[in-house]
Amino acid sequence: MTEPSLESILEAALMAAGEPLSVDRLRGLFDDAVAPSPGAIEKALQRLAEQLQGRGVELRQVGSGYRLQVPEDYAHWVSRLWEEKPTRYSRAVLETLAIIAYRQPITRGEIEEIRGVTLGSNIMRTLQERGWVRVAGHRDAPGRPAVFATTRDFLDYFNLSSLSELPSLLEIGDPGPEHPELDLEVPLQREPSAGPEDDPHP
Amino acid sequence: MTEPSLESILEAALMAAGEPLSVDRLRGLFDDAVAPSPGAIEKALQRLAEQLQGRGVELRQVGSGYRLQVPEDYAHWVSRLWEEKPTRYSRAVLETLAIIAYRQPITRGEIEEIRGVTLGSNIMRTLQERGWVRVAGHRDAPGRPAVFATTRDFLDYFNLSSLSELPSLLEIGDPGPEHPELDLEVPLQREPSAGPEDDPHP
Amino acid sequence: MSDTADAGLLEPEVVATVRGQPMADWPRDLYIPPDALEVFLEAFEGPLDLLLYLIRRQNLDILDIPIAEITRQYMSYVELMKDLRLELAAEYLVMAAMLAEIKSRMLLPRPPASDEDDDPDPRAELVRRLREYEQFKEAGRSIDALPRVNRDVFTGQAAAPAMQPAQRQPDVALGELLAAFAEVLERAEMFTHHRIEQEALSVRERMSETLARLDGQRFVPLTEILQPHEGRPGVVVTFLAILELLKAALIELTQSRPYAPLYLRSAGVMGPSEAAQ
Repeated sequence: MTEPSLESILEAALMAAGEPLSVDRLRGLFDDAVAPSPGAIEKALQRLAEQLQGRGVELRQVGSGYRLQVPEDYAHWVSRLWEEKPTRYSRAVLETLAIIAYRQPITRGEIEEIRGVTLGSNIMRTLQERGWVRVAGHRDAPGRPAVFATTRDFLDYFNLSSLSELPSLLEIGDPGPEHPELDLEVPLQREPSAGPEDDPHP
Repeated sequence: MTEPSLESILEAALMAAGEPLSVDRLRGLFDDAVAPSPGAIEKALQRLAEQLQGRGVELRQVGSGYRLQVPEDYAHWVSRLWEEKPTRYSRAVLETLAIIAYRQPITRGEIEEIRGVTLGSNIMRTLQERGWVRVAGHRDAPGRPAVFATTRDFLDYFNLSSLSELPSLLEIGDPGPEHPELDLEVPLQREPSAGPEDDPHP
Repeated sequence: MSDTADAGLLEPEVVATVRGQPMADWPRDLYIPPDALEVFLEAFEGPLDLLLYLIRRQNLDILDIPIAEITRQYMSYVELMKDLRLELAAEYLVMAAMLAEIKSRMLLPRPPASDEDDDPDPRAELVRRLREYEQFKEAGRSIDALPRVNRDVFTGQAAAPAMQPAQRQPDVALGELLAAFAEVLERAEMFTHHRIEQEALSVRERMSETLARLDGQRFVPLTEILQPHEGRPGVVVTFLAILELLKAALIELTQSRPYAPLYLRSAGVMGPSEAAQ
C-alpha cells in the first residue's frame, strides 16, 4: 500500500491509545531518523482536526496532550450506551396512575380509598418525576389536600389527544353491568386474553 | 446546531464505546419512536465505512457487532505506543484452539484423539481465561463430558465476523515448510486428497 | 530455535549412551547437538507431530508410508526421549507399538482368499490420523497469523463526552394502564362500597384544565373560563366541570354584589378572607 499520511498515522495512534498523547509521544511512533519535527506533528494534527469537522469525533488539546473525543453534541445519543435498563413500574404505580387518569382531579386520600391501601410517598414522586402527574390544585377542606391530575405529557406519551380518548373498560373485556357509568362509547378492541365470554355476567 | 447525520451519531457511539456494538444496541441509542430501522442502521454503517477509507480508522464487523479499529497497515507505528510485546501462544494452545474452532462442539477426549497427546489442563484454562472457549454443554454419553465451543470474544479478538471467515483447512497435499527452524525445506508432491475431515464447517 | 538449525553443522562425537551402548552418531536425520535435544523435543507436539516430521524429512508421501523405515527411525527417537524426558515417552511408546503392529501385519503374507474390503491396508487409519492432525497443525498456524487485537489491529476509542447518566424510564402500554384500572375497580367493588360516580372523562379533563387555569391566587372571571367559541357542548362541559370542582371544594366562586360578575379562584391556596382583596 502507499504510505499513509502523517495525519492518518496520528489519528490511528490517538484512536488506539484512547488517552491523550503528547507531541513527544507521537514523535516516538517513528524511528529517530524519520521522525517528523514537533512543528510537523502540530501541523498534521491541525489538518486532522479539520478533517474531523462535522464527524462523530473531534481532536481536542487537553493538559497532557491531544486526544480524540466525542463532541458533546452527541452526548444525547452516546449516553444511552451506559443507561441502565429501565425497570418496570410496580403495580401500585400503574394503578395509581390509572386512578388519577380516570378520576382526576383527585386527592391522595381518595386514591387510597379506591385502592384500599395507603399510598407510598415514592409512588406519587415517581409519577410526578416522570412528568405524567401534577398537583392541579388544593381542595378547600381540612388540611387543604392537593389534588392530582394528569399532564399533557401523559397524553403525549400515550398518544392521546384528550382524556376522552382513554379506552373504556369494555376494551379489556369487562362488560361491566356493575359499572354502567364507565360504559363509554368507544370502538372495541379487546385484548385476546379477556373477551366478554370469559367473564359471564354474575 | 443542525442534527448530526446518522452515520456521525453511529461513529460517535462506536468511538465512545471502544467495543463492538450490535445493530440492536445501536438502535437503542434512539428513542423508540424515532429509532431507525435495522436496515437504515446498516446502510449508515456502510456510508461510514466509505467515509473512513484511507483514514487511520476503519469500520469492521466482528463477532459481536461493529467496531472501529485501527487497520493493520498502521500496526508498525501504533504498536510503538506500548512497550510490551503481545503474548505469544504455544503451538499446543493454537492447535487446540484450531481444533475447537473447526470441530466445535467437541469434547476434550476428541481433541486429544486428534492431537495424539493428552491435553494439559493449563491449555484449556488458558483458552477459557482468555474468554475464547467456553463449555457449550455436555454430551449425553457416559460421564457426560463437557463439549467446548468458541465464543464471540474469540471472533472479536481475531478480527472475524463469523466462523465462516476462518481460513479454510488446508488440503493435505499442500506443501508447507515443516519445522523451518530445523532446516527442512523439501518440495513435496502429493496426490490431491479430499476427505470428509477437510470440511472446515462441520 | 534457529540456533538448532545452525547447530546441525557441528561434528558429532560420542553423544549419548543408549541401552549401555555408546552412540557415536545421531540417527542420520537428527542434526542436533545433545544440549539442544530437549529444545528439539519440545518442538514436537506429540507422536503424530514427530511422525509427520519424519515423513517430511524423508520426502515421503504421507499416503504411502514405508512403515519399516519409519518404525526404525521412530524407535530410535523414542529411545532418546526415554532417556531425557520420561514423562513424555508414554504417548510416543504407544505410537511405536502401533507402528510395530502395522509393520508386523504387513510382513505377514496375506491370505489369498481375503478380500480388499475385509483386510484394509493397516496403514489407512494411521494415514487418516496423520492427515487430520496435519490439517489442524496448519490451522493453528493460520489462526496465529490472523490479525489480532492489540497486535495487528487496535480497537478505536475516543473519550466519551460529558454526560449526565440518565435514568431510562420504563415503558408503559395503554393496555397496562387499563388493566390496572380494571383491577382496582374490581377490588373496590369487592372490598368497599366506594361508589364510582358517573362522569364523562371529558368533564374530568375539563376539571383538571380549569384548575390549571386557576392556578395561583388570581380571581378569574367566569366569562373567561366559559369560552363561547367552543360551542354549546364545550361550554356545557366546562360548566359541569366548574360545578364538580365547586362540589369537590377545589375552587371558590365569589360575587361582590348581586348581579356583579362571577369570579372563580382555586381553593385552598390561601385563606378566603385574605384572598378577597
